[in-house]
Amino acid sequence: MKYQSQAVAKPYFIAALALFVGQIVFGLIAGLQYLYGTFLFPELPFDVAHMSHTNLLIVWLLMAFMGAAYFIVPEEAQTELYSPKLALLTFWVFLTAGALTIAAYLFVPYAHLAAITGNAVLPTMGRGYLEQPLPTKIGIVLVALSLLFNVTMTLIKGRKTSINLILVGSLWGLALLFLPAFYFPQDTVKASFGWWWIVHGWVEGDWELILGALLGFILIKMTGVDREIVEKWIYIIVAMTLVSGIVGIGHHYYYTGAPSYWIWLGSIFSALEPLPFMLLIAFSFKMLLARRREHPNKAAMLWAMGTPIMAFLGAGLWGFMITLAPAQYYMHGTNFTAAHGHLAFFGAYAMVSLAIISYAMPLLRGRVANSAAAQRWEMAGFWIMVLSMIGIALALTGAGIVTVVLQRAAADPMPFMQVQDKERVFFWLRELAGVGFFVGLLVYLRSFFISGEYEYAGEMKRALAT
Amino acid sequence: MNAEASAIRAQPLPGDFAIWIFIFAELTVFGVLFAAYAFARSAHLELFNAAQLGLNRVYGYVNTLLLVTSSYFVARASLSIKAGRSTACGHWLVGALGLGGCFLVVKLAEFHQDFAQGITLSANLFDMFYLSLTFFHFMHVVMGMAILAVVARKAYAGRYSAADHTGVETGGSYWHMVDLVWIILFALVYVIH
Amino acid sequence: MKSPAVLPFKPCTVSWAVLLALTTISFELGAGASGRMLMAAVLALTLIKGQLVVSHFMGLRRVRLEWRIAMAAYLAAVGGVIALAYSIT
Amino acid sequence: MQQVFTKAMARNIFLGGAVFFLAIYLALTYDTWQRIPIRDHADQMTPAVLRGKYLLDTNDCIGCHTINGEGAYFAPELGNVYKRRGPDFIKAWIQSQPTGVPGRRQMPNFHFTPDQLNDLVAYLQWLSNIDTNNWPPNIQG
Repeated sequence: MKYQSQAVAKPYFIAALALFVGQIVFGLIAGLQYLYGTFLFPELPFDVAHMSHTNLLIVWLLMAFMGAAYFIVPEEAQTELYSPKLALLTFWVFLTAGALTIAAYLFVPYAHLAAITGNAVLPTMGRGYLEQPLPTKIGIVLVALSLLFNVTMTLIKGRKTSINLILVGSLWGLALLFLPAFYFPQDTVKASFGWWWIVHGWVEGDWELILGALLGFILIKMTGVDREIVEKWIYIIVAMTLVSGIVGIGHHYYYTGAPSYWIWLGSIFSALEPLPFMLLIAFSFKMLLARRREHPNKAAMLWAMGTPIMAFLGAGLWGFMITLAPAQYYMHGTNFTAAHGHLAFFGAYAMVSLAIISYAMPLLRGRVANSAAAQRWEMAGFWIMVLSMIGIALALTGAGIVTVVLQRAAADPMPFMQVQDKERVFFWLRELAGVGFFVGLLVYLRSFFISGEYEYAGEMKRALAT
Repeated sequence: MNAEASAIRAQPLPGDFAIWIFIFAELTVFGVLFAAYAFARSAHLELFNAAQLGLNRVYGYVNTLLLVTSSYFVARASLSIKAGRSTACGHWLVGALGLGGCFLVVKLAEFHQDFAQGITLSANLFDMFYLSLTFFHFMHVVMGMAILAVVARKAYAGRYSAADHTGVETGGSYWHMVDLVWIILFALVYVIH
Repeated sequence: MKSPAVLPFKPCTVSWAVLLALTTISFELGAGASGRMLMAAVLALTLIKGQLVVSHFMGLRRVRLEWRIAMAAYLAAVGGVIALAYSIT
Repeated sequence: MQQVFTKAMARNIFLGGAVFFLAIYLALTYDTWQRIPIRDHADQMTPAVLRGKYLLDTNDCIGCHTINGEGAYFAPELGNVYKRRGPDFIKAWIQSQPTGVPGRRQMPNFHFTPDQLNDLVAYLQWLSNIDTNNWPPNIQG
């Protein structure tokens, strides 16, 4: 850690991991409710478990992104953070708001929550990922403004590297793209069309820039490759993301009431969306091969190299599977989408968050890298989580195939619930893989409780110090 | 082949490599669009044949001549700067910009006529492809002209020389790509039926 | 580096004249005929025009072989796919 | 000669590409915005339809169901449920929840009034008439 104020990243990272645990717990509950519908009913209906699962995902990723910003921006700008106190205050506001919102989901019926939070005045509730009541949404905006103010002021007074410009720029984009959450047209088709500005705009646009910036930062730090080379390739990769991804939003508009031309435009542009992920893999491994030092934090390197591969699998490959209009005609609104969502969210955004946490946490705790024993636990956690998530995706894909065969494409289509009964084996496999994932997460977390520093020859220590 | 000739043939791509990544990406997008058009036409042959007759092919012909000539001017601008003649380079580029502007005017006149005839993105599949392709290309012409304008300004300001003229070739390569795409588009949408 | 002055005009000037001529031929062909022969003729002319732009305007005739192959392959692929689609109708 | 490849040009392409495709998307969005009211019969969005929509939103129906494929995959599609089941079945079904059958997926009882049930059905009827390019492929959703 080069600047004292980078330390504010630590609570963000810790909270992110705690919320991550919460996300998985709700995921396991929801997964079990697929098999035993009466499990925890009526205390915790599926929709509450489901929205807790997805909202915690968003909140922990945002926590991790914010922590990453507070860690990276000062280091890249070569100056202290503009206001560490504001960053810390923002942390507590965000954590409290997040916890209160989840508590409200759990203990207040949703319609009642809407009634007491002014949803009738400005309706915003009842859309996927955006279920938060109005006060929470306003809180998110305030937290974002605080973050933007802090990192932008830091950027202005310091060195303006490309990594920092992309990172801060994409944080601005993240905040701006959230604003349509306050616009909920009464026309359902328009509402769906605009909902994707936020959801697609984040996960298939803006967040890919954040991913690029985080990965670029980690690679510069860990491989010692010339910054110029890393930064220009990151620019090219994020450029390709936007070239394919902006009009590629059309793959959400085929069957939701939008005009038919999106079938063609969406298919053509979104078919190219895997390209930036391929470039990202090629680039990352090129940097790895061109590395000028052996960084002792092997675990962080594993996360950093795993991210582009899993992002390509989840976002690129599984995304491509459902993106062309003729295929999506049958796959739209099935567990194919869930399989893609799980693998892409984890492979791209959870993994890049864990990569930056893996790189930064030892530094925040006063060492270059954790002990070899701790890293072994962390890497074991990596493999268990990655393989389990692939298991979840395969199981959900299996369920999706059954739906397509029996319900969507059949000459004599079966009703929804009958088909669901035929998919029980896949829902079991998904739940088992989910348990596996949870075990992997615990193994990963265990690594944080193994003290000690990485042991390496004094020679190398001196080399790293310079 | 003698040594000199093989050295000539071993030059790097003209201009900045970054623009070439972009050019290949754009060519891929247009390539997929062309393929989609071709296969959509196969599936809806009668519709395409009927709708294609509604186009005024002269617009496409004139625009091809304009764009090809504009592209030629840019090639001459590149030759001029290689000979160290900045002002001539600027003049050729302004000429290219003028022709690009003419292209836009002709295309806008055509669009105006199209809209008066009730052609929209949702009217039928041919109209959808025709409008998407030409509008997408139209935007590329606008973008290419913005790039050429910057390059022309810098040329007049003497920022390029016989030794350092990457900028001219970068902007020029993009403009030739816009020309290349139109040549295919013209044949596909206006001529072949 | 000067290329030997075989032609009284610059190569790109010759290409330009050829491009204008081929465009006019394509246009005239399209006015009269239709069908597969037209498709084959116009497509061939178009690919020649494309290659002229690539070689003499973009200046790719001077670059390393792999880039020339890439561009030629692009034109061939686009032309091939169009020809395929038009011949299956 | 070395190939030129500068960070400045890479950045310009990123910025230019972003602005360019955003402009294209905005133009398309403008067109879409004009088309949607025709495709979904916005003129038939009566006060009852809008009240019904508000009930679906504020009870988090898409937390289990999908509407035109969007939502959760725990319960059946609602976009065409009006055509699949008809108004009377829908009302009776909602009122009889939860079934309490051991192990089966459960839907909460939302204690809707008869008026609210009429509003819900009006909204579901409106939903079922949207031009979704013939999706879902069949009545089972």
